[in-house]
Amino acid sequence: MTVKSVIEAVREAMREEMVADSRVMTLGEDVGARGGVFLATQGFVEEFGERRVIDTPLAEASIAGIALGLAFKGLRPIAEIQFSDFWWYAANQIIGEAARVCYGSNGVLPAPMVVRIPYGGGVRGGLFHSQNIESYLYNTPGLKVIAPSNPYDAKGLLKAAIRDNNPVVCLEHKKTYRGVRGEVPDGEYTLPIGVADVKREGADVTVISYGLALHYCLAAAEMMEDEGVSVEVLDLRTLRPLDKEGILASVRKTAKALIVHEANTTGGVGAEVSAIIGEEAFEDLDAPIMRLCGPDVPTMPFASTLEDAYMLNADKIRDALQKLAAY
Amino acid sequence: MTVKSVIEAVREAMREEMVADSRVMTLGEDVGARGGVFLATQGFVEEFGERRVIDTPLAEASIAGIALGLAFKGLRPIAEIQFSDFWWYAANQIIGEAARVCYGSNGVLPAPMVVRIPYGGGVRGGLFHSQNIESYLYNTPGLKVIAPSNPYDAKGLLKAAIRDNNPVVCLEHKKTYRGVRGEVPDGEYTLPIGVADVKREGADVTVISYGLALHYCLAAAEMMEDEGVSVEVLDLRTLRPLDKEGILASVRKTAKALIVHEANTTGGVGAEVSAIIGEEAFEDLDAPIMRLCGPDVPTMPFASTLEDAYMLNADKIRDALQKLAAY
Amino acid sequence: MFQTGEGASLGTEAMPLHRSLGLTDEAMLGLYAKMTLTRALDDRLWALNRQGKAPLVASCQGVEAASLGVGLAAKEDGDCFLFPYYRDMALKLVFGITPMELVIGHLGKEGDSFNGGRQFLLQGASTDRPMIQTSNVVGSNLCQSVGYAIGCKILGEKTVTLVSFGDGGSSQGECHEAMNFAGVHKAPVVFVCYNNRLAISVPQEKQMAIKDLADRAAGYGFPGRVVDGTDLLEVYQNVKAAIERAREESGGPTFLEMKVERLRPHTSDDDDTRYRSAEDLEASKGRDPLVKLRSYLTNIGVLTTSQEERIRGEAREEVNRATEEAEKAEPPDPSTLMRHVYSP
Amino acid sequence: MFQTGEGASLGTEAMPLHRSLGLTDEAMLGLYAKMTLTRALDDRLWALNRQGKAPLVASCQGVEAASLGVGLAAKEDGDCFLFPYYRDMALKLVFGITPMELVIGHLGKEGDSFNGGRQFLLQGASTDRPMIQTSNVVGSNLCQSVGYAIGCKILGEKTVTLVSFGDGGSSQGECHEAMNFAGVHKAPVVFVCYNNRLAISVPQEKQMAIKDLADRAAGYGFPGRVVDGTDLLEVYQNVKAAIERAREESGGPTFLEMKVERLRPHTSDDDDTRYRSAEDLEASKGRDPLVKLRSYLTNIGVLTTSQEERIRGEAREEVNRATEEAEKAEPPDPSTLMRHVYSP
Ligand SMILES: Cc1ncc(C[n+]2csc(CCOP(=O)(O)OP(=O)(O)O)c2C)c(N)n1
Ligand SMILES: Cc1ncc(C[n+]2csc(CCOP(=O)(O)OP(=O)(O)O)c2C)c(N)n1
Ligand SMILES: [Mg+2]
Ligand SMILES: [Mg+2]
Repeated sequence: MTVKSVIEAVREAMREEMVADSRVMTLGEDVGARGGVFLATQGFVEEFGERRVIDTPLAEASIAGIALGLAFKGLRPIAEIQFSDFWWYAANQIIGEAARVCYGSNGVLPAPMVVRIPYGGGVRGGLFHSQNIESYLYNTPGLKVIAPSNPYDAKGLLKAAIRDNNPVVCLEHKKTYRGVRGEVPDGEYTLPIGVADVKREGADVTVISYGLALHYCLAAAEMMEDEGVSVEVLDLRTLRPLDKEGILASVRKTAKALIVHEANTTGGVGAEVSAIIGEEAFEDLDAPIMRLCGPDVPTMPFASTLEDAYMLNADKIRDALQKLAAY
Repeated sequence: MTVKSVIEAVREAMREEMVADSRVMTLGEDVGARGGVFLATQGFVEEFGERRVIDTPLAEASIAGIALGLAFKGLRPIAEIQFSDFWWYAANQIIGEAARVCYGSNGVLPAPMVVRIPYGGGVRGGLFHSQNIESYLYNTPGLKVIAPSNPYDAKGLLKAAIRDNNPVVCLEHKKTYRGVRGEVPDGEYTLPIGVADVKREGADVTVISYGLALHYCLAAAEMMEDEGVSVEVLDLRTLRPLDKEGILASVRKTAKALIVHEANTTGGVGAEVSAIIGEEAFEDLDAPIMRLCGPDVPTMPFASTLEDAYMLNADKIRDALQKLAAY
Repeated sequence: MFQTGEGASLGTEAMPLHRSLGLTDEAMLGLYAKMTLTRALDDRLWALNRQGKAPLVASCQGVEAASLGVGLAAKEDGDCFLFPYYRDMALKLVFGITPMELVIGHLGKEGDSFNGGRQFLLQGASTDRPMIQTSNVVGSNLCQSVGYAIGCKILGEKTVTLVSFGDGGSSQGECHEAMNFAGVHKAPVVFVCYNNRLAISVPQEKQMAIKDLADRAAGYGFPGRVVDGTDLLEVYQNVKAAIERAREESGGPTFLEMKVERLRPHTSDDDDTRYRSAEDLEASKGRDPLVKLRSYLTNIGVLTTSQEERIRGEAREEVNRATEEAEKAEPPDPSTLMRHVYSP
Repeated sequence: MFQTGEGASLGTEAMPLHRSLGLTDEAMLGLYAKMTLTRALDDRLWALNRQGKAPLVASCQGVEAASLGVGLAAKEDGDCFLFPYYRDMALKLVFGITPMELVIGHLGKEGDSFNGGRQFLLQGASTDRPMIQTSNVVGSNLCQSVGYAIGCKILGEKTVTLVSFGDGGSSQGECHEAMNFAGVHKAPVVFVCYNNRLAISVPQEKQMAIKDLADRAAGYGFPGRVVDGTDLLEVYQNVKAAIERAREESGGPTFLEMKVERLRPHTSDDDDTRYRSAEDLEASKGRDPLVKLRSYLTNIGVLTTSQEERIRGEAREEVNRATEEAEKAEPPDPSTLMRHVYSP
């Protein structure tokens, strides 16, 4: 075990897969000599050469479309969209095309490609360097979506994604890149896509989250412990397919659920999690299914005060947990 | 009152607004001499000229982007995306830009534009002429989304959308264009965006739907009547903003809710409606919140058998209502 | 209207052009038979639509010579991969797709080899054909084809990728991105643009402010050529050259603008009288590629009237057989709806 | 590296170029002062970033002459509307945006006139400036600007729209769509592309296979010109001509490729030593537009050493005042978070 940051884990996952499998390659803006704007591919072009590490023109549609073509040819491309805020240009190739290819060819044509997308706020990025785009992805049949919260999950899930025969979007919260560190095994491992993880066991309330917000949930759970309330913290880790069983098992145990995410409330992953619970665990519930999610504004603003007003923190979550515990 | 089809109502709404306000105009592929592939703009170029009825190149990003620029200049463009399946190219300008412009300029710059998008299945269109794209739109702060089910609503809502100072997506179910007819007042009227409509009163179960599926719900409600179950049918009509009060009022009355839509289940409008109910009407519920929505495959296939297997119909809805009523 | 220039390949020279291109008289008869079959099949599909059996048909009439020429050059080359578009029926027939597969594809029946009845005709992929056509989204095959071509290069393979699309498709942002990417990487790809001067109803002058799309290639650092797409041999020659260039170390992409015609409405759903003048349609018919090939072969004595009749008769029979068989096929089992959303 | 050609405007002729362009010596001194102020402000903003006060700064050093020249021509014209990009500080100063507004924009404070602290610098719109810059999405202003220009034409107004973007932005699909649409409609628009040969770290040869982006204009049916973007007067002349052409009945768009330099890392977040050689940076510095303008004015005796010092001192003072004031401003009230999601 070695303590690493999320960005290190991401880099290591890609590097190991590129060493192990010559079909794995990466492309995106500035992934070459610059090593990516977050340094996710630092040293790659030197190690793997320009054929496998392609600095692309500034054109996201082509980054995704070229990746899909490469996948058709049998390569295993990892495309990087530099910031989530710019993914819209690639939406047609990712959702319109890649996610439909296997189904549309009656199973003949797989699309093994990974699209890595740094996302999320709290970094003073304003409306166009902070977006949460989960709600435009997790609703897509044919696509898989992972959203790890820590280095261990990031490495294991990203490696699994690279080996997956389907298009997988890997959502990496920018604020976790350097802000979250944790132990990563020294040896080879992968983690299964589609399995949530109980990050903290508890008996009274379940809080369901992912990404950066998960850490605020853990901190809030700690606070609640002091107040005598035992909170279970479930990390979804994968946003599609959602781990229905994992969600239901935890909620059936605690009978109370709070869903927490940074993305806007309406139509977010929390809506689906709530609907699953409301449909399948209705009889087990002791309280309304609550959400504490991003306010419905177009992303967090640049000014510190406004950004703080938007962003989650442990206090806000504790307040919501208190209400739910007291219900 | 005159009986009209949905496509006639759509055409009339646009025409009246173009006659009344010289700033209103339309652009899109084939909207000129062809009158649009569904004939929504039939006769327009002859009546209003080529400056206000622009046949565009085949390029959806520019259709939306040009429309936004026109709106900045003070015009009131109605852009047509020929089929929902091709809207992805326009996603950046609609969601990334137009929906963020008012907020991002601190209220200074409105973006009064309408994007009309024919959508939906049951027309033997296969994977690329059938898509339901609601779940990629209704989750967007700054955007309004209407999805009328009949000619009266279509005309009233579209006219309101054209007069609205925000970007509004008008989702028109292709199968309703000629398949659904109804009375439309002869005089001038608009309908408020954001208000659901009880299309049938009932006491035992609420079924919530919109678009084409609404008609299957009405037929199923009729069948249930024969079985002695009184079903209330709520037509959302607007998908953003959702009429929370309207939804809750109906569910509080019947204590049972079924949400029905053609779009994929996961992350659909039904997820949010369920979450709203699970959060705010929990104590009023006598049964789980049920959804009967599209299976999670990438759109309905072309073959008649597969399309039928995907599509909703009155029988499928009656079965779900029976289960819920018996709960 | 495109005019065949002075370098036109059709005529009755002492050494007919096809022989100087290495094509035997027999091969030419085979090609004429293929084009005749294409036309017969296209007519039949339209009829099946009118009978309510085929929900949608996009006719290829007017583009057969271009599509056949692309197919021929690619097939002969032996190491080409294709990203065709919806009017490429002739090309598909060259690559061994059977009339019966084509009819089945239009009916959405079990046994469809590209998509199992999930999509329109031959969209999807099959295990044994060097061909991918993912969707109906005009323009989206372009970047994919360039990615495929770059993939071949990365793997050190010599495969050349060909992608086809219409004048309408050239307006898409992705067309620009694909051509630019291909230029930077000298991707072994041939861009084949079938310019019939119409995107459904939108005429060329409302699509672009230029006469020749081929001029755009200069902006991407590779050659663009205008080709008379109704002339099989001119197409064949140009595609062959472009494939060779693609494969050369210092080569790379070529953009071929095929000036073609649209002899039918856009699709079976369209009514072209709303926007197209009778004269314009007549002028197009004057450039019918099938007529052109027939005149060429008749004029030089390679095709006789009796051969012509035999070929036409065989085509009719083949189309009949294909239709009968296809109509017998069952629609797919509805229980398969949920299959293959994900690849294992 | 772009070389100033033979038609270069700088020199010490008997009749200095600026006068033949109708610019007085005084006007030139004013422009020099504006450019000096721009540079001083840019340096200060970078310092504010290093002090942890400005989260992100995108330096405009190297693009000042181009941006100032565009601004000057547009401002003088009196009926232009602008869709600028993030390195257009000089242009913004010409249009009356104050240094204090610029600093406030970087700090995200109350009183930001374009976005109320919701976005990066001067993105958004203000009620009284003919200028819209919606977002950070490279390329997305292009179609918007063309739409705006077409809107002016529809309304019968004579306004000319100018849009600026980088070489990187030219790769976006929307750039193609915007230029194509503008060509078809002869939109009264001027495309100003600042080519500094870098999109963050990606050098021109990995972005495109051509030398001059201006060559692309031919594919859209309007003229494209290469301009030395470090030469204020050459820029001014060309933009003026393009504005005039835009307004003519039979005119329409012009594409101006400004060959500029990037004298700093991409933004304050960037470390350009990872990808840029010291020699390349040095070469760029050899084309510093501020130095160029200073030499021109000194050589022809319009700018004296003492004037130069005065101008520099005034710039420093203005920047100090702006910074002090801006730092005093409060951040926006958090209770305003939910405002203006929709327009009434
Ligand atoms: C992205 C997209 N937009 C719109 C359509 C609808 N559509 C289908 S074919 C077509 C015209 C295509 O014109 P062109 O590319 O010139 O090909 P042609 O049909 O003339 O051969 C249109 C607009 C589509 N399929 N995809
Ligand atoms: C659509 C999009 N993709 C990526 C980015 C990230 N990004 C910001 S500036 C930039 C480079 C822009 O290069 P260029 O257009 O040449 O302008 P320059 O910065 O060189 O002036 C990139 C990649 C972005 N802002 N928008
Ligand atoms: Mg065409
Ligand atoms: Mg640049």
